[in-house]
Amino acid sequence: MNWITQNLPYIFAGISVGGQYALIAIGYTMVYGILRLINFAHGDIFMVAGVIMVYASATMPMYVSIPLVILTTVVIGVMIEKVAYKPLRSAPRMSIMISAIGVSYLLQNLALYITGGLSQRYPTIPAISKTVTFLGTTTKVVTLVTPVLTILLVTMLVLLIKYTKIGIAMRAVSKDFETSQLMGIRINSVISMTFLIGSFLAAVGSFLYFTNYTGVTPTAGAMPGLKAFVAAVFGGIGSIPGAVVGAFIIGICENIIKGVGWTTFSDAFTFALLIIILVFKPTGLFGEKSTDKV
Amino acid sequence: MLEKSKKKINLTVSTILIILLLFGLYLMELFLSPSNMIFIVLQKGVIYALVAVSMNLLNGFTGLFSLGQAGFMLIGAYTYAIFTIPNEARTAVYQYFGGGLIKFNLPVTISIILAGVMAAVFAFLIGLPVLRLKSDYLAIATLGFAEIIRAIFQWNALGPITNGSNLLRKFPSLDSTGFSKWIQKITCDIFGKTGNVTGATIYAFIASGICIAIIVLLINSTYGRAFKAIRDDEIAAEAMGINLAKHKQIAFCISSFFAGISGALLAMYQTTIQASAFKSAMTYEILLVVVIGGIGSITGSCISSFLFIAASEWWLRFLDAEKYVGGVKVPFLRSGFRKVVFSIIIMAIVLFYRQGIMGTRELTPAGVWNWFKKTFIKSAPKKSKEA
Amino acid sequence: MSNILEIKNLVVSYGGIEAVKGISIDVPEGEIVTLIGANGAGKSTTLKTIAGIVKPKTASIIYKGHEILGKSPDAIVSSGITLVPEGRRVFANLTVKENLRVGAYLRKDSLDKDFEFVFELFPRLKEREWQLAGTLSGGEQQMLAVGRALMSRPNLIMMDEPSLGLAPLVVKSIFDIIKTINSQGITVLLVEQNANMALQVANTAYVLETGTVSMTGIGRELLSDERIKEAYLGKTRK
Amino acid sequence: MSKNVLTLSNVTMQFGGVVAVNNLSLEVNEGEIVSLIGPNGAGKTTVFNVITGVYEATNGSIELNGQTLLSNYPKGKMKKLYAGENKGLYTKTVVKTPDQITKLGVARTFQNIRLFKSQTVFENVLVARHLRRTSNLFTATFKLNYKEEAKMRSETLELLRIVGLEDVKDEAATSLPYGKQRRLEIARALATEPDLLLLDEPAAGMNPQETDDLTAFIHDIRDKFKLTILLIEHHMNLVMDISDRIYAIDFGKLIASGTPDEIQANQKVIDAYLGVTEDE
Repeated sequence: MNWITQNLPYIFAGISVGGQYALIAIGYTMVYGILRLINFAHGDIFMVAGVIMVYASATMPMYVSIPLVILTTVVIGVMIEKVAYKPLRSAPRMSIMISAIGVSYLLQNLALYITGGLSQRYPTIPAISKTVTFLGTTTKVVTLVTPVLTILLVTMLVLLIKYTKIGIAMRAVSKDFETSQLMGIRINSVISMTFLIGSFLAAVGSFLYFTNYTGVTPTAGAMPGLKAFVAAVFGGIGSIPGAVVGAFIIGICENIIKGVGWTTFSDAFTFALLIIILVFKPTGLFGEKSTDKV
Repeated sequence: MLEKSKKKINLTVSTILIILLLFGLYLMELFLSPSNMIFIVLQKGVIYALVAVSMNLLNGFTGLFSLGQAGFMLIGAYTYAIFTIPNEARTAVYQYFGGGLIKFNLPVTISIILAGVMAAVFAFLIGLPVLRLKSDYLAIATLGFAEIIRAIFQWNALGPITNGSNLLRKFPSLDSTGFSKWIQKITCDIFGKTGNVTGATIYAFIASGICIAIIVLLINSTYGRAFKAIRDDEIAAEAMGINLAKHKQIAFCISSFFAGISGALLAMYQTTIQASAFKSAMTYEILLVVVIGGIGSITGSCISSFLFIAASEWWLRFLDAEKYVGGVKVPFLRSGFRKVVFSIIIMAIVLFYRQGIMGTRELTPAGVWNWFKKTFIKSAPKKSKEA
Repeated sequence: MSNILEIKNLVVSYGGIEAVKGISIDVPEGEIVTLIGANGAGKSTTLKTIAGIVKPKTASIIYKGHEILGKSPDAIVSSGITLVPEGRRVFANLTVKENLRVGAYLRKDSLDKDFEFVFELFPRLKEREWQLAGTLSGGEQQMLAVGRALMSRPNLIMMDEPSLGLAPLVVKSIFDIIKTINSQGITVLLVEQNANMALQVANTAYVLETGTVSMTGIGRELLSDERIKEAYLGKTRK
Repeated sequence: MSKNVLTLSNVTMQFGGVVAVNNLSLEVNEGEIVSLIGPNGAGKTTVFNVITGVYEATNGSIELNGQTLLSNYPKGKMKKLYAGENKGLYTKTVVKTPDQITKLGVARTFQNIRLFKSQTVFENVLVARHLRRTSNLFTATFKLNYKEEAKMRSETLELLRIVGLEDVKDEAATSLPYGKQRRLEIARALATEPDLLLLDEPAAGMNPQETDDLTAFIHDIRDKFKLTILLIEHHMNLVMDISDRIYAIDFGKLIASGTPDEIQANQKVIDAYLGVTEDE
């Protein structure tokens, strides 16, 4: 019990970070589910959302900048797919993965150019930056808001995928491109939709994540992006609940490790966990098995 | 017979070219200031060429999509540095760790080889679990391992060996090897003074060159053919009696061995190293070099390494400087613009020039000669038609 | 009777190899037309080209008097052509009902009547409405694939090897269904390896051999043709 | 009676709940050409994949020249799921990997040609000599095995000459016409020095003329290389012409076996092949 009270701040932080990872991880898992592509640029889209927020909030009120950030991030996400991935649809998978790495490089360098490489102070979003005391622990509102918001958004997403026409189409496309086309589904619009949702969630995640940090740097998206991807693989890539569960597990473990004082290894731990999972369960916790046809 | 004569031409011409190249490098060192940009491009370029070729061996020739190169370079760089820091300098370098644990040092050449061996040993251990994974999963697992290695080397508990998150320095650099001293001495004997000659560039070229040559020999051997078979079709390769696990492991270890050596050379070039610099971004950069050169082309990787370094360190520099033409500021030009332009170029190559510079072809003297002949002969009848 | 579909001089090549080398086929409205032939004869490719997911080298595909070559697959589906792909290809991760819904993806009107129609045709699917399609047996999956195609209210339904890997009894019921569908006024273009069954139900048959039409005729007449027997059992040679 | 080369005993291959091969036993004797026929989806290719070790059979045993390639019984998840026969018959587990099986003398071709795309005709065959090498990584890299290397090359050239592909040896494998690609795949398989050659639909996509050529070719290599051949084929002309014996399977089960004449007269085979008749 004592251990728990002592570590409560870390557990809270873990749940909160886990939620933020989850929002990014969904973008990875959905894109992977449909295109079998590790969208290496997704973490950078998340960073771009942060940078846009810095500039938007400097000139505009919060109630304008937040929707604007979401809108721009979504447009950028969908545009990237159209420009960098769509032309490669019939190319080997390695080509499109390399294209994703190229986009990531470009976004980082663009951010570097625009920000001048200095860490940009992230604005205080009043509603979630306040500190509160909860269960005897002082923490920011965002820590409590994140898991709730994450669960809410994920539930909405799951409902969308389960019950709407576009949701069914997404599941169909992720299973079989050709047959989906035979049903009259326009593959490209379904893929755009996937990027739209992924970017939207990444934008939301960026508000929550960067509020905990003082600033945004051009490489700020790389680590959370990689972690979120690991979470997606951990949960079984392609599975949305898997990504969410994976993200929470990683977020919590990572913060407990920090609490224990092994901060150097908090990142390494994530990868160690990933490798262990991959070795023993190559398709993750909730992933489906795939078989090669001879 | 034709085959043999072609080989002979290639071999002779290549030997002549190599001698000319080394002589040319020597002349450059003799006449140009060591701080000339060209030396940075040449030294860093040839080191990148080695690591790019080692990555190409794995990704291009064996079809294993691995993203662990930066990690293996880190191991190589650290191994080299740890064993070559002069004993008298250790107290200063390891100031927070009581002068470090290791109290001896090894000759430069042996340390470089040891750097490769250490990287290969790590690769072997990593390969046991992860090489069974398929494409993307392998990529992400190797990327993960590189991150883990980075964390381990920064771990304070290992400080007496790795110096924790602090810099390693004072180890012999490219211009302080025995070879460089020898070149300097010869120069001194001939011209009465050392002048500009450091021998650094020549050393980097010889060391990387030997390694690349070994990789080329390997690729052209029966093992190289087996690697290519695995890349083209794993199931068919296995049906031809090729043991997948063993051959993948061989390719992985050898690739890492040379990545380790290139790490050591990079350490020598930079004169100081720090684990935090060996990020996944570095691996991506090398991957882009490989792609631009052509996945599956050794000469492509080499050419693109020099182009990549030259473009990023030199040619596009002007984009970073603010400029005024007739009192009007040229738009966009300021710090960071170079990298933006550079990444747009890279994206353009990835999207519109998917084969890269060389595709899977190789640049050989005989090939160049044939191309020359072909364009000449082809153009001849054309001319007569026009006339 | 007019032709609902006319294919002229269809040539398709995959990576330099010509899989279909100039096939011409007429499909009269309201009939069952079958294409039979061995593996690799170009049957599936022909159907995929009509459906718009394979781009031919040259061809003319006239559907109801209009050229449909070059149209997108969704445009072709909405014009009334549907394809039941080889190997069933039901969406294993979707329920039976969802599979049917996807079949009617382009339609905006009410689907109630169509569900009723399909479930009447395949009572087994009604029982398994909420089951994941991946858990169905092979025969049930084939029924679902046919039902799914019917949900788009096609004028022309194309079927690629509907009997593949199914037990004889199930094959028989599938062919009964084909006849029923046809009796509803839907034209059927059938690709089969099970020559006997296909020739029995077909009005017109085309025999394909390595990318060309080697024989044309009335289904039942071809059934007694020696050359057909030879091709399928190697009877006459010895 | 000549000696047994390949023996399958009670082999069952089950994927999840689907039994693809059901309690199949068959024998191939030295020098024979044996065909495996059956409708699409009957499990013929799965039989090949089980023999070559691509799949690990759920139950049963396979022997090559008296040596066990596989012996297995249902375990793990399959313990419960197993729907085949002879559950308790096997107690030992021997599983050889595809490369080991090739080394022991089984070579194969594939239904959808699987050539090494980026390599020339010559290189495709040359790489198949890799498994008989005596050089190691070091000697091979530094060309200390030049004698062996030269021998490998001359043997490859000889093989290409025998199969009639010498004139296209420097062309890209995938640029060859279909029929030659098939032939190349067979040549590549021969380069592994097999005792037993498995051909998976070698005549698929061939016209009658090409099929006749192939028939002669298979006979030819059987004699020249002292091979035993097991093949899957739909072209009945070829099958009836070439086979010493035929096994017919449907739904993974053996429905008939015998000489070509016996098979042609077998009602079960006719039903399975031409399809069920209306008045059944």
